[in-house]
Amino acid sequence: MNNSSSSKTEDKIFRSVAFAAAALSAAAVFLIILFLTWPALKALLEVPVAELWHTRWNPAGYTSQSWGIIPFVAGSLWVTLIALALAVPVALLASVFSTQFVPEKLRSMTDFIFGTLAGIPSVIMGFLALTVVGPLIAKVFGLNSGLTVLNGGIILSIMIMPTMVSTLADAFEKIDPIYAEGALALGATKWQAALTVLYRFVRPAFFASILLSFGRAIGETMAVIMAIGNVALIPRSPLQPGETLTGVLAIEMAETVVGSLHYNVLFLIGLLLLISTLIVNYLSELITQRTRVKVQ
Amino acid sequence: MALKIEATNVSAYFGDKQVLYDINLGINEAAVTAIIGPSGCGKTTFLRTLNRLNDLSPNFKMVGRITLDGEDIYAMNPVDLRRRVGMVFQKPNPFPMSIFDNVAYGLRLRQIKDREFIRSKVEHALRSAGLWDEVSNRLNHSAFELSGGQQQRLCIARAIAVDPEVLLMDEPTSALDPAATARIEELILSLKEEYTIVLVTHNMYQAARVSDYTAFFLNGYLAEYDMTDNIFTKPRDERTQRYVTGRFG
Amino acid sequence: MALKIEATNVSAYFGDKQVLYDINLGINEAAVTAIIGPSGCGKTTFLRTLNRLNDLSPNFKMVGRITLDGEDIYAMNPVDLRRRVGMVFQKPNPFPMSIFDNVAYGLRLRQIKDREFIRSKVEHALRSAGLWDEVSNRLNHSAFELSGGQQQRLCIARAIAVDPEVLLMDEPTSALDPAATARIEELILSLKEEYTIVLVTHNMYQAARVSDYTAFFLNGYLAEYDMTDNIFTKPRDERTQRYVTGRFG
Amino acid sequence: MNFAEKLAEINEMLAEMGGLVEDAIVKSIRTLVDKDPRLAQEVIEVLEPRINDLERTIDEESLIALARYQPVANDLRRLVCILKIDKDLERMGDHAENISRRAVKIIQEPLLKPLIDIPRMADLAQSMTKKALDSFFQEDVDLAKEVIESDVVVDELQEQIVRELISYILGDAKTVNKALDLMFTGKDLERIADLATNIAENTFFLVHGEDVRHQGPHGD
Amino acid sequence: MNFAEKLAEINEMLAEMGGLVEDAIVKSIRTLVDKDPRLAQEVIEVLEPRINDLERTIDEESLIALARYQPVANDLRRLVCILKIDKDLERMGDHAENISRRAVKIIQEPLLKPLIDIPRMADLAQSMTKKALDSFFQEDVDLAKEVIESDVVVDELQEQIVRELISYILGDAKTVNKALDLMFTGKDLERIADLATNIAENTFFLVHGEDVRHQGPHGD
Amino acid sequence: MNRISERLWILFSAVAYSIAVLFVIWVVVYLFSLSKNVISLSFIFSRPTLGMTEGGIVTPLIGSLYLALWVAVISAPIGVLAGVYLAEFAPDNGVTRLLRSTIRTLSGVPAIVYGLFGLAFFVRALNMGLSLLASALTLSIMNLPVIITTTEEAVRLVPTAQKEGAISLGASSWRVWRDISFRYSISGMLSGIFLALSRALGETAPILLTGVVFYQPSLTLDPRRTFMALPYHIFILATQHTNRTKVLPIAAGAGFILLMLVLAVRVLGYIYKRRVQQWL
Ligand SMILES: Nc1ncnc2c1ncn2[C@@H]1O[C@H](COP(=O)(O)OP(=O)(O)OP(=O)(O)O)[C@@H](O)[C@H]1O
Ligand SMILES: Nc1ncnc2c1ncn2[C@@H]1O[C@H](COP(=O)(O)OP(=O)(O)OP(=O)(O)O)[C@@H](O)[C@H]1O
Ligand SMILES: [Mg+2]
Ligand SMILES: [Mg+2]
Ligand SMILES: O=P([O-])([O-])[O-]
Repeated sequence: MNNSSSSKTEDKIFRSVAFAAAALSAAAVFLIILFLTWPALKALLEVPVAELWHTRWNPAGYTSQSWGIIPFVAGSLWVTLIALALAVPVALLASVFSTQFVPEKLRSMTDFIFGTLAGIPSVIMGFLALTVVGPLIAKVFGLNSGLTVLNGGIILSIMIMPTMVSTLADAFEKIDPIYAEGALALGATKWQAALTVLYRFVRPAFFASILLSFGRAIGETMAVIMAIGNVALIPRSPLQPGETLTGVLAIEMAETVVGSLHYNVLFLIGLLLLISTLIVNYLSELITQRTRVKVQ
Repeated sequence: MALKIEATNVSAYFGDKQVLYDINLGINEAAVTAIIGPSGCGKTTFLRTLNRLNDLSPNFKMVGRITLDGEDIYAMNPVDLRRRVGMVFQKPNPFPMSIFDNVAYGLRLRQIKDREFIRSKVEHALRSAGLWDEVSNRLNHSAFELSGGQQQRLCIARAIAVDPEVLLMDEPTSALDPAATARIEELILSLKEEYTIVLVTHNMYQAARVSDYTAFFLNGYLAEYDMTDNIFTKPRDERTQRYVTGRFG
Repeated sequence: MALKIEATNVSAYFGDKQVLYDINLGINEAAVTAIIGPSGCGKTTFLRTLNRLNDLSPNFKMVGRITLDGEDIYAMNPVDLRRRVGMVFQKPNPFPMSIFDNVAYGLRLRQIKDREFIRSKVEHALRSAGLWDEVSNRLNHSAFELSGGQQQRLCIARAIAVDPEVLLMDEPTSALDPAATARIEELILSLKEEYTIVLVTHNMYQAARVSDYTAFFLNGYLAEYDMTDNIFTKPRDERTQRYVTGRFG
Repeated sequence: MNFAEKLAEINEMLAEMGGLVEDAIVKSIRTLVDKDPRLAQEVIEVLEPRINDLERTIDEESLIALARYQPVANDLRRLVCILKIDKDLERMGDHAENISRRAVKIIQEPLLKPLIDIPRMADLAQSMTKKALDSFFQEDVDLAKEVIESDVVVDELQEQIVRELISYILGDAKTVNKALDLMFTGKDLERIADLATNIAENTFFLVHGEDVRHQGPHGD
Repeated sequence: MNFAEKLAEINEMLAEMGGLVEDAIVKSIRTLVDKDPRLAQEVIEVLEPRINDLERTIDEESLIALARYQPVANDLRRLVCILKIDKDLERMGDHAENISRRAVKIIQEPLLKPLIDIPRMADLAQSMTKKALDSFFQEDVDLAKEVIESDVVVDELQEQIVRELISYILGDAKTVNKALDLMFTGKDLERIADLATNIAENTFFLVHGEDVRHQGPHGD
Repeated sequence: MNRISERLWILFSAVAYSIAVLFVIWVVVYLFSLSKNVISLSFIFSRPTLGMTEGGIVTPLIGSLYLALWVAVISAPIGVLAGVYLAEFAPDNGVTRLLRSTIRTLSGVPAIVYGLFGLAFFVRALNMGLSLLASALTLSIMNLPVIITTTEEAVRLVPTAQKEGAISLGASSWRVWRDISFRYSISGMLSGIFLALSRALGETAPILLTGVVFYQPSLTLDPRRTFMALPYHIFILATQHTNRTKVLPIAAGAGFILLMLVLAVRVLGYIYKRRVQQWL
């Protein structure tokens, strides 16, 4: 039975098809970078950086357009930092609880619930921000409108938390029980074991997931648009409205003339977002690799 | 020779399933007692009742009485019990910290702050575990940089740093290669002067090599308990005979 | 007794690192040849040169000559070579298929379609591996439902289903408990009538129990090769003596 | 080959060795009784060398069995016993050879006296040998006891022979050579019975793990 | 305790046993020479029982060593040799006891003849015993050869003694009892030397893994 | 640490945990209670009418499902094959490593940025105009990194022992892939694909700039046409409509249906994964 030649052709076809797919993907990567950078570069040629780093955004001004993106940067940072501040501690505690104290049988169900939470489409979260959280904030703080950066931060925190919980819970789960038992056998309590030993295994995943969440929060568009009022001003407190980098893209892109300066500046903002998320992702990857606990 | 631990009529259950039946066994002080028997016979379960580690399983139940120096271990705080009864596991489980911090861990758990004291304890424990010479110049390196055998010796050092009286070892060499195994066995022999050691092992020959007493468990029962010399040259129980001569099934 | 495999001046490299030095070793037909030696001495590497599995590592290089029934294995198609030289691995590696499909896999790879033929081959292989009685009523169950020892016997059945002439085994029992190990050893003894077996083992006593010839490797060199009886009662080489008596450091 | 098979092989050799020893005892004494030097010759040239060979082979195979199968408990005790027993059997073969050599000399001249006690001793020694080995193979402690008890009878017969022969010498000093030959023959038989007793003692050790040697009154 | 320590312990016991055997040989013969029955008594009541005990202990400890440490290669050969050697030593003790018992009887009356060959044999037997054990402990094959070669000398001395004593009996049949006693003493010494030779043969086996027994001309 | 603080911490974490769990349940219940008066079969199967203050959601629903179908067809094969290439065949060199890490980081790029790219490349440069195809391609590109990465990781986790087992029986690399690697990695690949599907159903930002419209009277299967999609429909109803009280229940109803759809995809993925894993 000589089948080695037929298996060789099978092999060749398989390899080439896979290669083609990989090449196509590589091409996509290249195109993304190219098509975002090109208009952005054009914008940079026309608008000096100093003008971008400015607090006034007025693309429609007939006499003097101004392209200050600080309000959006500020809006994005506000919502993102509020979201992280709320989500990070809750996620850590919830993941400890779900892996260390919830009976094993319930755990896959809660995994599913957290997964579901992560999968709720952002418009629905925006809808909730608009109809529930916003009015609640207005009521509590006595505001006319609850559409504030706080609203955006809260809704974002709910959106990023489940992924953090799953990531951390996975990391906790992956730890061989012998480590917890090792600590217990030395006289530690369960909570001490989780905090002093298990946490050390999870720490890289923890920091990486904070960074990833930062990236996700800063990139989130629809929910935030629906939550924070979209006013191109620098919010001075969590109870003021604002607008984010993503928000301005979603809202203004459709109204611009293709190839106009406005269009190009929006691409520049897009590129900025791209670069900042790339940096954040790269850093998180770096953390994971540098600090991965090597267990033999 | 004094009895350090005494198990009287100990039965154990996981849920409805009984895994230990009426065990009566005295562990002699300053000696190595090996527990052997086929897979699933309850060796590990028995060992883990001695420091109440089984209590972590929600469906575990024990009846009978276990005493440490005559005191019922269920009358003690488990944290105190576990300080007195250290444990070494099947796979080396160094914590993700420096070598030093691993050994100091148990001391710090007890709120000991005196740095000099901790230092001297750590050194002493590492020396006793025969690891000092290999690690003294890199105490602040990660414990995971050590080889498997070194890690296991580190775990032993960690256990003895808090001055336990008893050391429980659950197949401490089953994840190691023969050379590392030989070192651990030498270590066990040298530790038995100071500690009462209970050693669960799959490897009958290991029990033969290092233990003074051997308990043979079978289906949750204690089938035979005797001096190791007798177990391996003239066991009284027919089943022990069959087991040690490898004719078990 | 005829030589089935002959390695002549075999040296092997991974990249710049030489791991085998000028090995000359003849493997006798219808016998078990054990390869023993300390960790990292090149046992696995040598074994995997025999079915050219090392060739999968891009930086592997071999010089010297290995013949199977006098024919240079590098003059053969590796697929044909591997049909004649089966392999069993350290950890049981059943495929994610049914028990039946696992054993039939090698046959189907050879485009054999005749169902009846496949069936009879599978049955015969399972019988030879001493597994038939345990699995005949659940051949279409997942192979992962079997215990570790059964899985390893399944892997042996899978290897012998394609009628190899040689069986290479790389520490086939190192992941198994003593009872399962004993069964595999019995199996090896019963298989040697039909197959030439090369067995790498960490467990010196296993080599003693099951092999007819023993090769002792050290730092990539073949330190001694002799009948197993001699290796374990009167080794000629001082280093073998030290190794088998456990005085190796 | 597994341990059980190896042990069976060794046991078989041991049984063969025992058979040869019995044969050697019988034939060495029949040389005297039947006055047939060919029997002695067979003992000297065939049986005894064969017994020696078997001792070496059994030792070697036992060593291999110990090295390869690492036996413990009764498997180990059995092998250790075998190592002791084959040495005893080999000694018995030597004694039978001695008897044979002497017998060839003795039968060249008329006998000093009719042989009565010596054949009886030989019968006893032979059956003790057989029983001793059987008791070992069958782990039959009662049979072993029988052997050990028989030893007294042999010892008495031996003393009787010595006394009788001394009286012959006192009667006629010329008979000293012949008498000594018979006396040494008796002594050889007595040693054979002793060695059979040794073998039987192994049965106790094998079965109960206890050493019963040197517990009775000392005897040579 | 690890294997090396266990082996050292056993070796020490074996050395002690060898020392006791030498002592027993010396004292059993000195009973004759010095006419001091207390020496014989010491052999019978102290040395021989102690030797017996040591044999049992060594056997037991060797068994334990085999069971616990599963030795192979030369470690195993050594233990197997020890199991053989202690049996030989114990037999030597028995022979020394025999000599002592007989000596007590002999010295109650005047000696048949001045003792010359027997003390010489005893010296030889004793030094062979010492050398045999030393050769074993030191794995010294040359020393072992010396022992084996000495055996011929002892055998010759023994034959000489027998011839001489027969001539005494022929001269005066009354001397038969005394002559026989001395003859058996010689025979015992000859056996002791034989057993020392056996021990020496173990050295070859230990060092080279080869069995040199029964390779020379057969001897008792 | 004393017992009281230990208990306290456990309590905190229990609260944190329960908040998350309860929130999910609340979302479902809330959406349903808001919309329970409008949801019916005819709501699902009729078109929006009267300036979307009446009628159902069939047009955006079908639009979303159709979009998801296109996305699956485009991104799954390319993503899986590229992942396999990276895991099994790619030479270990700088180019591969760069490609791999770029793909990895692209999976974190905000959806709206992909929208920009889709607008610039598919809509403008390739002249597709605003269309379902442009949206589908945009979403596919967005999903590729996810599918590639999950596939690559899943294939990497295939035990070498099993692969070598097949090789040692004489299997070619195609057979090793088909018989071994595929079976082991299918569940990982599927989780990537299902994630892609749920994103195609739920994302708004990328389609916002590439083809979705807030109203389209007729249903069409022509991918060159613009389309309605559920998330955008909800967005428009919730934020842009003048008659908020009237459309809010409709928006909630659409939200509920969307949530159920996304959930269904997850459950499907979950069930399938368990079935596959049972074999392993
Ligand atoms: N947490 C648990 N829940 C339920 N059953 C358990 C648990 N732990 C052990 N068992 C059961 O108790 C019995 C004894 O287990 P144990 O681990 O003590 O055996 P062992 O002798 O240590 O076996 P091994 O040699 O395989 O380690 C087994 O039947 C096992 O399945
Ligand atoms: N793929 C590889 N690339 C580089 N070096 C390798 C590779 N495989 C093995 N080696 C090296 O080759 C040497 C011999 O390894 P090999 O696995 O043959 O040893 P071994 O005797 O089988 O050891 P063990 O008993 O631990 O299995 C080791 O130093 C090892 O690090
Ligand atoms: Mg290997
Ligand atoms: Mg005695
Ligand atoms: O050889 P013996 O022991 O019988 O003198």
